[in-house]
Amino acid sequence: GASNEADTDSAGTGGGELSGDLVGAGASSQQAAMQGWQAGFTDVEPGVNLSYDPVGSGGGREQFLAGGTDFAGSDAALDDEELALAEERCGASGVFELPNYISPIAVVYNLEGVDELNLSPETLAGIFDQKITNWNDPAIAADNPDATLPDQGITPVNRSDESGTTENFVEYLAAAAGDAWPHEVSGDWPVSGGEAAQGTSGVVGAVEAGAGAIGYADLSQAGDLGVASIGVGEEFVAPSAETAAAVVENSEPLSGRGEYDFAIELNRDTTGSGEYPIVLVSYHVGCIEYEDQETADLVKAFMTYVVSEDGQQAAAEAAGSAPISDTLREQAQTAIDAITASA
Amino acid sequence: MPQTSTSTPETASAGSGTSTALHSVGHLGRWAPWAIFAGAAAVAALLGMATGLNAAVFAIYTVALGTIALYAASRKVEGRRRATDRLVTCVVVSAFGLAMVPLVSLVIEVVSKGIGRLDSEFFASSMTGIIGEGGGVYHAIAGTLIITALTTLISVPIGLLTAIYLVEYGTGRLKRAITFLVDVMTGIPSIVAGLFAYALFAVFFGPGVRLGIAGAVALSVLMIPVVVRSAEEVLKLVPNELREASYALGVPKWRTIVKIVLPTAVAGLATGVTLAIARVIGETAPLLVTVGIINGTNLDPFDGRMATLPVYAYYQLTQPGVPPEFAIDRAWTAALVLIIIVMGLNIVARLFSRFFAPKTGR
Amino acid sequence: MTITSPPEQQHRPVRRIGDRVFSGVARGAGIAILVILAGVAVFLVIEALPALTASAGDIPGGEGLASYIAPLIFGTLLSAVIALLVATPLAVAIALFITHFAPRRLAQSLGYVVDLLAAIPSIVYGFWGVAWLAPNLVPLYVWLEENLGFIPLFAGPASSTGRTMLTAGLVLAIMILPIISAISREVFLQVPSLHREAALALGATRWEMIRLAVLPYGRSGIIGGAMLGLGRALGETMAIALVLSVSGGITFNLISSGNPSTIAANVALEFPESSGLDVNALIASGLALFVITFAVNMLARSIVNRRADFSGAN
Amino acid sequence: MAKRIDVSDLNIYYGNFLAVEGVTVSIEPRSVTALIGPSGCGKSTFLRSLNRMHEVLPGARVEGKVSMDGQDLYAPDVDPVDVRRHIGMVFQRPNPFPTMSIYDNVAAGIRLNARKMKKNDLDDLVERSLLGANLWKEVKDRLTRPASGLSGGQQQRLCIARAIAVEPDVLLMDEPASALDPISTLAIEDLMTELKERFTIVIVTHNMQQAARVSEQTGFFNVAGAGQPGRLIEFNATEKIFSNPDEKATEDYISGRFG
Amino acid sequence: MAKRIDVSDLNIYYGNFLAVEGVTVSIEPRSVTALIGPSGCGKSTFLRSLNRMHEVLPGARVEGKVSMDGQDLYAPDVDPVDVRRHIGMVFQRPNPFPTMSIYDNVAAGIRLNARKMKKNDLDDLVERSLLGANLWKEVKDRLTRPASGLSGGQQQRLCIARAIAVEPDVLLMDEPASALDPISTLAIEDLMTELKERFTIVIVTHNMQQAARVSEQTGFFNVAGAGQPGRLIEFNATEKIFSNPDEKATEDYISGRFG
Ligand SMILES: Nc1ncnc2c1ncn2[C@@H]1O[C@H](COP(=O)(O)OP(=O)(O)OP(=O)(O)O)[C@@H](O)[C@H]1O
Ligand SMILES: Nc1ncnc2c1ncn2[C@@H]1O[C@H](COP(=O)(O)OP(=O)(O)OP(=O)(O)O)[C@@H](O)[C@H]1O
Ligand SMILES: [Mg+2]
Ligand SMILES: [Mg+2]
Ligand SMILES: O=P([O-])([O-])[O-]
Repeated sequence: GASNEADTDSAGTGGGELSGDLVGAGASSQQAAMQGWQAGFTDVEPGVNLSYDPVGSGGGREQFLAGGTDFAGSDAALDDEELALAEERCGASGVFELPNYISPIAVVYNLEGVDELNLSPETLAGIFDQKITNWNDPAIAADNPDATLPDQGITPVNRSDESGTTENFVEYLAAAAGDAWPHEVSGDWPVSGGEAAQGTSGVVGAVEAGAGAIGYADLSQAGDLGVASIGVGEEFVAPSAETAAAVVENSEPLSGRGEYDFAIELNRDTTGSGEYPIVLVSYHVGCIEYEDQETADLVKAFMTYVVSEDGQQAAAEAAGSAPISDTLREQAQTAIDAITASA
Repeated sequence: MPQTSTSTPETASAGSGTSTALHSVGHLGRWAPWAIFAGAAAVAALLGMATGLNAAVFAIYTVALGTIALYAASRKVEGRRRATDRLVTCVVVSAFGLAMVPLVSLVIEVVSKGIGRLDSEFFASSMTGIIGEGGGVYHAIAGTLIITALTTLISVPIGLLTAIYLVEYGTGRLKRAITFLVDVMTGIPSIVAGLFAYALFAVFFGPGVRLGIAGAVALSVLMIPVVVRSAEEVLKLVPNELREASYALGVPKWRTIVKIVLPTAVAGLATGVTLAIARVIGETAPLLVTVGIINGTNLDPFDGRMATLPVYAYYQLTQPGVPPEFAIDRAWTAALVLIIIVMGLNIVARLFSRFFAPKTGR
Repeated sequence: MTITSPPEQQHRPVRRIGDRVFSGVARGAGIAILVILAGVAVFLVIEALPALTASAGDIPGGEGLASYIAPLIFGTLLSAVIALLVATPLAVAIALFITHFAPRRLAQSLGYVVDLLAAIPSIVYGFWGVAWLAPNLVPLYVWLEENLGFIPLFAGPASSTGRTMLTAGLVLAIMILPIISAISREVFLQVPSLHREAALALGATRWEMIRLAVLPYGRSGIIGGAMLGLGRALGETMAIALVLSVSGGITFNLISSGNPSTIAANVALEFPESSGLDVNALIASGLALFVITFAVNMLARSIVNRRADFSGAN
Repeated sequence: MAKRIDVSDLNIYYGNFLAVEGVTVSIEPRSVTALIGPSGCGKSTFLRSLNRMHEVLPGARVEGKVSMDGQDLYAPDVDPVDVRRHIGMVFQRPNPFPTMSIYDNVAAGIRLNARKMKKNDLDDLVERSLLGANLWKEVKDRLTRPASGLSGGQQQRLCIARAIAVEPDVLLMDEPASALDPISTLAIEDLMTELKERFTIVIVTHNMQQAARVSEQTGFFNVAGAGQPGRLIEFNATEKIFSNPDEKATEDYISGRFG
Repeated sequence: MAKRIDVSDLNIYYGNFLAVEGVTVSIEPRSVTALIGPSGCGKSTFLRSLNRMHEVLPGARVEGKVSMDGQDLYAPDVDPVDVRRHIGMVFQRPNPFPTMSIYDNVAAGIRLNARKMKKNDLDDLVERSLLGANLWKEVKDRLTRPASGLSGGQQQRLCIARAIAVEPDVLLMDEPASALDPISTLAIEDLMTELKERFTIVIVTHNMQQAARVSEQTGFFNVAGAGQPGRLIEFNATEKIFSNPDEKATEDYISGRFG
């Protein structure tokens, strides 16, 4: 049984001096990517035993701040209250927050005979707010002059669990659709009466099962479903690694934060060409200063690997995420280099 | 009395005291129900063709038509009471058939979806370093076995001793209180048990703690009442004669319990414990919040997260990587492994009963 | 004469040291159960307290704890009641079939199969509910909406995925079916042959014998089994979380996609991403569930006891 | 409407075990026939085969012929349910339906047979049956109370009332007084003497004095040893059996050398 | 080591129900004393109070005095477990321990009390006890087989062997032969006659011939009716009881007017 772990022992390529346990927990969105990082990192540092528990972003931040884990994965940056707690956890030098996982959220649909679908932000909002209830609605037709839209009810599918995907999607709608989306932003889906399913796989499953259904899910999980292009400025942009990375690249950093805190304010209402604004950015959160050298070294090594081209490629393969740009990588490396141990 | 009387049981009603025929007016042959149902099936097929045939509709028509026809025929030939009897028989059998549909489909679904990955790699490897294809449940099986063993270790002594108390010693209000609270405990939702264990351990180890032993405590909250209940039933079945035989030899009560009552009941106790294990081994929610999940193998329940089969299956299904098929296959296979383990436990319990049950027969 | 007489205590009856230790340990185990249960209750109350005292706006939903938990309680009860209504008659039928209708050889293996089904992990039921049951029920829901839509229960619009309250109730029903039927089967088997033969000797048919002797005798057992099943249905977490489309408030509409969640499923769905007061609110809902199960047990007990005079026990 | 019962060459099995072998006997109407013999000799088994209660047990079956007034009870087109309607039975241990009231217990058999009976007629019939079982006086004020509240002897008489309420032709009783105290026993014995005016009665008893007191005919069963089939050793007028039996084994048993 | 038992003014209760009232009697060592009487008169209850088995039932208790060779068995400092070591008991239905072999059943009294004994000595003791119970020949080749494989009569003798293996002073038997066939019954009766050389024996029987055959003394219990306490009506030499009893009730019972 343990053989599979044993045979990676000898397969180490570089580094390879480190050993010990590195524990992370948090966003489930990163789970698949983490699987890839884990696999790749074991090649680099076979002695390190890395574990990641996809408890959810909130739980991940809480556990990290309570000292239960060495780093957190989170779909949202720490809020002010949490930043205060972070000082207790990490000391005055504070935390790093690195947007290491970028993933486009696709609007997926199941509609026979319609292979391509364009949706403007307002139409999208109308559909998910259950104001637009039939596929032959004029608003949809206006976005898709060439398509023949059937007379069929729309079943919007949302997440039933509180999730980062929902939060990002709703944030986008609130920012881009203006008055068409009157709801508050949170990880809980705000509109009742639609179809709800647990987890990305649940949403994909429900959309697959229901004729006329539409939902939002990580692009990598879209499978055979139709994927809508979203109106940005004058054009319609399809989700892809490039278009997602582009919008992150062009977003502003959150102001008033620590030196190594690279949380960003996503430019949801972008009109830039070739930018796909419905993206989920998931951070890695850790301390700049750890209590013991071993943990500091482990975190440093792991984060170095994650932001490396290899690491980003591994995530792209495992999770279909968009590799971060060189600019983001250089910026992240400064934070990683700053990680130390207090003792 | 004439050999062929014409009175039905109804007319030979009590109190009249005149007619005493043994023959009913008539008697449907053994073949009659089969013939009637075959006819019903034929009619159902015709009806189905008209309205669009599918298996479910066909079955419903057949059963409904057949039952009605059989009732009518029996009512005419055999009288009201016999007809009612036949009607109830039809209803009971079709209710049984109806209930079997989902249960059978469940088994078929899990087996057909899970059998594909039921290979040696699946049993021999963990998820360390696995992206996409491959991987296995070695770590999760180990975790499930360890945590379940710990749970058993906690629950069986407490549960068994409580049952002994209730059956052999208990009197008055304490006994009634315990009986009632054990009932209540069987109703504790598993997620509540999980939250309780988590909070308990968080007090000592701080928030965010994940330990195998915490999972075992959570599962114990669920398992103890099941053990108490089944052990209580089994101990009650041990005949008092045996206890008295032992007392009459001048054996103290506690030795009687240990040496006579428990060995006599051992088979039933084993079955009860096995069913109790089966009840908790598939729990997901409490383990999610107390034990978490990891990709590698951790055999130490007192240090950090462990993988367990249900949680593993849950995450593989709800958070598949790219492409999702591989993880979803792993999820179904893990579910199948879980069922196989439960079945294995049942067989072990049965063998146990076979070997340890009081010997009877010559 | 060699009867030993330890000269100490004159008034307490003589009891051996071994007996005292053993009965003490056994009683201790019983008391441990009381302590565990008290522990669970205390934990729930302490953790729920912040939510109970918080201002309405801080509770998820922003309208206070009561309106947060009410739909959850409703959903919990509704799904459990559906499960119970569907499962109990079927379970009794299965138990009767196994004990009184099936050929003896078959009966034993059927009993074994049903026992096994009681042990299938709930997550598997969840997988199956999503993958098989829900899609296969869609045509039925469409039919119900078209033909029985005037009944509020089937008002629709029919869900296009089949992941409705009725589906959830049916999954629960199937989960608790083995439990109820296993217990009913046991009590049916225990009906003294004395009573069964009394009925037969009066010239009762099989069904009349069952009605006269088996069902009345087994009544409290059936109720007990049903309550056990109800307890499990009330607390079921994963199967509901996977199967039910939860996006709505209190409604009796069973076949649409907008359904209230259940307490247990809601905890599982919300707990991972929750922090602070949200967690307290979740635990407060857990407390409500605990109270409900407690009440259900009391109710069951009183039903069983009410006609104790007429029960088969004496 | 008492009937005669003729048994010829009856073998009774439990699965493969032959419990009773080769019984041939004629039971007279309007009389009490007693069956005696040591434990395990097959008295109960034989009695239960007379109203086809035997076959209720799994694997139990008979070979041979039992007829009532000439009609074969085991003929293929005879329904055992009807047989039991006509040949009632009272068991060793009183077995009233515990979930029913006293009234309902007596009415149970009638309700099965005649669904629609006027309340008045039913009341009458219940009263008549309880009178017949010598129980009316004791229970007339608590007909709606559970039957389980009665004493053992009262319960046994209730069972007799229940059995005679459906007006059977024959009444079988398996050690009806063995679980009862002396007073109840006397009450039951007196009752039998009354009932034989209307029914053919067959009782099993282990109490020879009882057999001597109440019966006209007595059959003695015996068994050679464990695993052997029981046989009807002697069937004769009760007086003869107890004064001057034909068989040595009967005499041994009666005189108390064993049993 | 046979001992005499003196009972004076014994009342026996089940909770508040007085089941047996005011029994005073002396039981002689090295003899068989038989207790007879109709069902429910309290024979078993009385017997069980002699070795404090009565108090095993919840709520059961006694008033009055029972002494063995002068020592009060119900004195507060007497351990009932010891009493039962000295006064053995055999029950109506044979109850060997089903999980044990024949050998282990006989050795149970020693083993369960955790008395250390050499293998050889134990073997001897088992053989002696089985010889004493007249069972040795039948089982000596299958001592390690489960006891449940024996016939009813053999099982009952095994229970006797188990009881005498612990060398009690007194042996109580509650209808030891009532569940057995005639041949086994004879075996047990013969055994009693042998055993009385060494033990004080008290048996309950519903079979008067049996009482007459095996006992020296006979006690007749009777009960006035349900709910009334049972009483010892007469205690006398067996011959006298069966030929010319002092009491009218005894005579009625013996002559079979009831029971
Ligand atoms: N259900 C059964 N299955 C198998 N064998 C049985 C069954 N009932 C009785 N027997 C056997 O059939 C034989 C006759 O038993 P039966 O009960 O008829 O005796 P009996 O004369 O009524 O004895 P008793 O006086 O103890 O009631 C016995 O050997 C008994 O072991
Ligand atoms: N466990 C008990 N609880 C309450 N009352 C009991 C109990 N056992 C016996 N009795 C009552 O005590 C009285 C005497 O019963 P006991 O069993 O001693 O009679 P018996 O003479 O042995 O009768 P039998 O010949 O039927 O064995 C009866 O009225 C009986 O109902
Ligand atoms: Mg009998
Ligand atoms: Mg007795
Ligand atoms: O990553 P999620 O929180 O949307 O599951």
